[in-house]
Amino acid sequence: MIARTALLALLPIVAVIALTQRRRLTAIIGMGLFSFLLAVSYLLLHAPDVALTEATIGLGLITAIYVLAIRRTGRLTIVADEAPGLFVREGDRIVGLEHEILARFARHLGLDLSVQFVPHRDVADLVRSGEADVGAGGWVPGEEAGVFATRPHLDTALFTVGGAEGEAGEGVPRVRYEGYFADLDPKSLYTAETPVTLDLARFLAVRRSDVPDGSVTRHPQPRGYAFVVNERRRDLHSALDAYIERLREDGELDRLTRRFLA
Amino acid sequence: MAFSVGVVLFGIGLVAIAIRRDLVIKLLALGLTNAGSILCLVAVGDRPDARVPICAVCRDAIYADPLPQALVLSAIVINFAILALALVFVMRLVEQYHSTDSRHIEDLVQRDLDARGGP
Amino acid sequence: MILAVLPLSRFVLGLLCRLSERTARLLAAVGWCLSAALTIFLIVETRDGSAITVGLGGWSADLGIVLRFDAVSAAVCPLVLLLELAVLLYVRRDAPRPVFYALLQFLLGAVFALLLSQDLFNEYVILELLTLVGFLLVGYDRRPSQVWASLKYLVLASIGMGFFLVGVAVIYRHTGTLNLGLLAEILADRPEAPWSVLAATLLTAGVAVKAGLFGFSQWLPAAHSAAPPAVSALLSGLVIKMGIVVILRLSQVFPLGTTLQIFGAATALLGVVYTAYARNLKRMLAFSTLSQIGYLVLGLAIGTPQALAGVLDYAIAHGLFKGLLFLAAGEASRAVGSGRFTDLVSNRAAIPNATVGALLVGTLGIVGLPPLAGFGAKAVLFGSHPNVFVATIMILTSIGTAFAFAKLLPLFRFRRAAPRASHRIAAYAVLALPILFFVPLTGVTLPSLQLGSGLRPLLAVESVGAIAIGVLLHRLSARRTPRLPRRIFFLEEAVLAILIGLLLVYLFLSV
Amino acid sequence: MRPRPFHLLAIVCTVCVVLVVLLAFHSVDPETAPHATYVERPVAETGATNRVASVYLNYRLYDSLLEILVFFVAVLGVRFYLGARERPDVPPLAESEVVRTSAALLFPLAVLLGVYLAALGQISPGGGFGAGVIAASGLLLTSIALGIDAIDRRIRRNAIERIERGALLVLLLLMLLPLPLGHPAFTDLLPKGAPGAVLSSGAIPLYNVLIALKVVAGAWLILRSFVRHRGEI
Repeated sequence: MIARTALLALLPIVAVIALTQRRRLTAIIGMGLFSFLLAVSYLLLHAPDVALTEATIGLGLITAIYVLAIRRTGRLTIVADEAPGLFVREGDRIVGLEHEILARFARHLGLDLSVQFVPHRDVADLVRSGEADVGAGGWVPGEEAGVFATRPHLDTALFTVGGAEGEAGEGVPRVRYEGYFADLDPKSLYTAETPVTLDLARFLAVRRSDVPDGSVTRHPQPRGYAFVVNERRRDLHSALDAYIERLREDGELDRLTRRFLA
Repeated sequence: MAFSVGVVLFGIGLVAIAIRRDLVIKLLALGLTNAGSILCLVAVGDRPDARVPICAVCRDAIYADPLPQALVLSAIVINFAILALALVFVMRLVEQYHSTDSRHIEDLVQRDLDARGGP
Repeated sequence: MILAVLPLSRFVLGLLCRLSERTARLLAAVGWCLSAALTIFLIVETRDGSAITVGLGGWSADLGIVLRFDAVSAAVCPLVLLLELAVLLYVRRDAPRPVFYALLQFLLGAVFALLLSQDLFNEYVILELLTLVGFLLVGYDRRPSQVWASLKYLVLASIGMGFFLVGVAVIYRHTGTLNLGLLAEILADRPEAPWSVLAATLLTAGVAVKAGLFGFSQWLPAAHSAAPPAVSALLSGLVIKMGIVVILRLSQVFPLGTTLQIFGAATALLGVVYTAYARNLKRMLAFSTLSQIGYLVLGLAIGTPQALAGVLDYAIAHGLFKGLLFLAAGEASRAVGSGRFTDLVSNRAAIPNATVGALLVGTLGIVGLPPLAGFGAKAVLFGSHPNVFVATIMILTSIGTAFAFAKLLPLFRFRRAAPRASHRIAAYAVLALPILFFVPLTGVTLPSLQLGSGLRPLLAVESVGAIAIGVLLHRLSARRTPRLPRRIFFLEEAVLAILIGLLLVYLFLSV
Repeated sequence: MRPRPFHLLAIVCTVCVVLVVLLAFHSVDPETAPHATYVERPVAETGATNRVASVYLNYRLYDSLLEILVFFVAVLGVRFYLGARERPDVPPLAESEVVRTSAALLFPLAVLLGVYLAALGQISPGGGFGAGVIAASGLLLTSIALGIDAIDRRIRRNAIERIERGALLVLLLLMLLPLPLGHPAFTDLLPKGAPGAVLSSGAIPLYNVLIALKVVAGAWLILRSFVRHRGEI
């Protein structure tokens, strides 16, 4: 009786823990554990047939297909936000400089490339948690903990847009744009109260649409686009760095840059 | 007790479907809602002092009701069928949009529809 | 035992459809003929208003599952057959894969099974089967918009079925039976127990998702407009009706009158507003299904025998003209290359004459021009003395429908030298003829539907008046159409809407 | 995750729904005895001492059949939507020798357990569905050890499909068979035997074996598709 009550009380707790996980694999394994506890509860509820079915289907079959669906062996997983010229969706294809570099890098390692578009703010998070191997999509390195940035492969600059004139610049809180590139709306950007900081690729895309010039400040210090890799994946980090260096040395990087960004 | 836990699990699943944006997590939560309703159904046939309904002559004691248990066997299988098919569809969406974020996919679908003059 | 053959034969045929498209088509024809023969036999047997009951496996209703062929089944079975025939003729040219025919057989088997079912859990399993088959059919072309629409459909329908299952648990806990007939007897003694209100709430809310009631129906427009035309016709014409049939059965057990009235009115109004301002033909038809569902539910809310007959009439009529409209709209959009009204009107020369004719018949049917199908069915509903609220909503819906479909007026031009002939005339004829001769046909075959009893000359004037007002409003209204919010059809918002809807149902039922 | 008004609204509504259900459900005496309709029926009626099996495969066989159809549709759908483009060569999942050996050892065990559960479903907990899934997971283990192509070479996919369809077809025909024979009950096809014996309860063991066959084939087809397409999300 006590065992039954305790087990039943445990079920919602396990479910909540499993469903608040950030990593999908952890969530799936958590739900597998939940199914196991549920099967035991069915035994204690005098339903051995149900317990057996739940154990085989809920615990076995469902967990198996979900793990199979997300488990990537032999894949290089990229998380990225779209960035014009660097990493963009065209129909069901992806094109851009960064995509091209990573696709060649994956081929170099003998892996399949798998891309997942996520909001800009989630890129570092997903790389840090190990959900993805490499983060990309117009990433300008800052002081993110837990991730390594590769050496920059392309120069860029930061721009601050919006807010009252002259306000932007030193001392003003620089809110980096965090959402999907797809959601970037020039109108609301230029009329926003707080100034928003954009990198060159996104800034150009916003400028191209015919919105009146708001207040725009160009940040003086030079920056560069880079990829991010998990801190623990030193091997991947150095391999990617070396690969980009090689591309730069034989002039291929310049050719690609001209092809995608000219 | 078991019925209440079932309803609570159902609720947790619903909240997770509504606020988690990742489709894989949403499907896991959908599995949880179904598991909750199944637990409710098992619970109504049971009592703490009942026995397992396997017996030749079942008269001398209280037995758990076999009907809800038999129904639940069907429900568990249906739950699996739903989760498997939904997962396959998510795989197709990922292939197309490279995203499992429901909001993002919704935006992209709307844009595709607008571009092509609707379905 | 013959009743079991009706659904089971379809499942057998579905299993056999695998080798080639030709055999699959042959099997579909066999299935149709078999079902048609059985249906005719059963309708003749039950002409006097009786019902045929069979306990499967020889068990009675308190132990096993009982199938029952009653007036509801007798009314809907012919619609099923007509729509199936039209869809089979329509897809012939597309040469779909055998898997399409297999899914079609499973869908129809499930529809027949549901029409015969009298058992709550049995209905749960069949509704899930319908959900899954419908889900696969909506995504049949595997376009991402279809895949996404059908994924939303699956998630929401599955949540609804979860509520339904909890409702089944509550019912079984307190009554010990799942059979609707036995349940009605038990509940006749104590209708107002808190658990019976709870069970009614959960069951109704669960089915409402499948039936497309306001608040529960956020998946419907996307799924019905994204699906291939033949599938849209089946979904709008049949699958949605299955939800209505279950609600009808529930309303005979639980006192759902007020709840259905409010939700029916809300569904009808929401549907009409979105129909009026849709910019795309298939999307407009999907929203119009919503408003017509509201109409049906309002009829159920009246609850008298004549109103129920009217609901069945209208369900048949709607199945016919919505099926026809979806099929014709599919061909028109394909011929023009776009479903937008502006594109359709500017390229109307590309649409074959037969398709235009089908659209015209469907439109006249749906707006209720006497003496076509829509009018005949509405006449019975109006003849059942609805209260002022219900009558007002019904008239508003009629006007709104006429207003919306007036957008199609520029398309109705026939050309002497047609650019292309349509290959689908047979499919259109199967549905168009019953629409044109609805009143005499149903009067002869299904006397229980009480057609004719509500036909008054005044009603014809009112109906034409409503159409005239609708068309006039369309002429007067500004060219620019407002953009209605799309956000309420997103997945997360839809889940929230279901929750709020469930609370409202509980509120209305317990007051 | 930052809380937003929408999230709060969703949580509040769900809590309301949960409270409504719980309060209304517990408004009457919560601890009455369960209904005893089915345990009180004489065992001779179906011959099965496992009363769940007697409900599942006799009184409510129709539901079970529909449920297996749902499973069949799921298999059909998974194969239709995943099968269109198969990646040619998928390496074994496990690289280590230990995993391979243990997987190879576990396979016969899984099959044995499956056979046991299917054959004795009428007198002990089990039944065809669980049995089929267990046997199919045995195949999954083997595919982990040897690679999916090794299994595909040994068991042709056509054969599996035929088993799946055939088993279900036989089930459906058994359901329709009583019609020309004038038999009322599903399980009257075979003798009832002594309650508790291995060969008893009329056709229930037969149904269990057929369901197990159908499920092992169906579950393997699903698992196989997912192994071929693994890691696609």
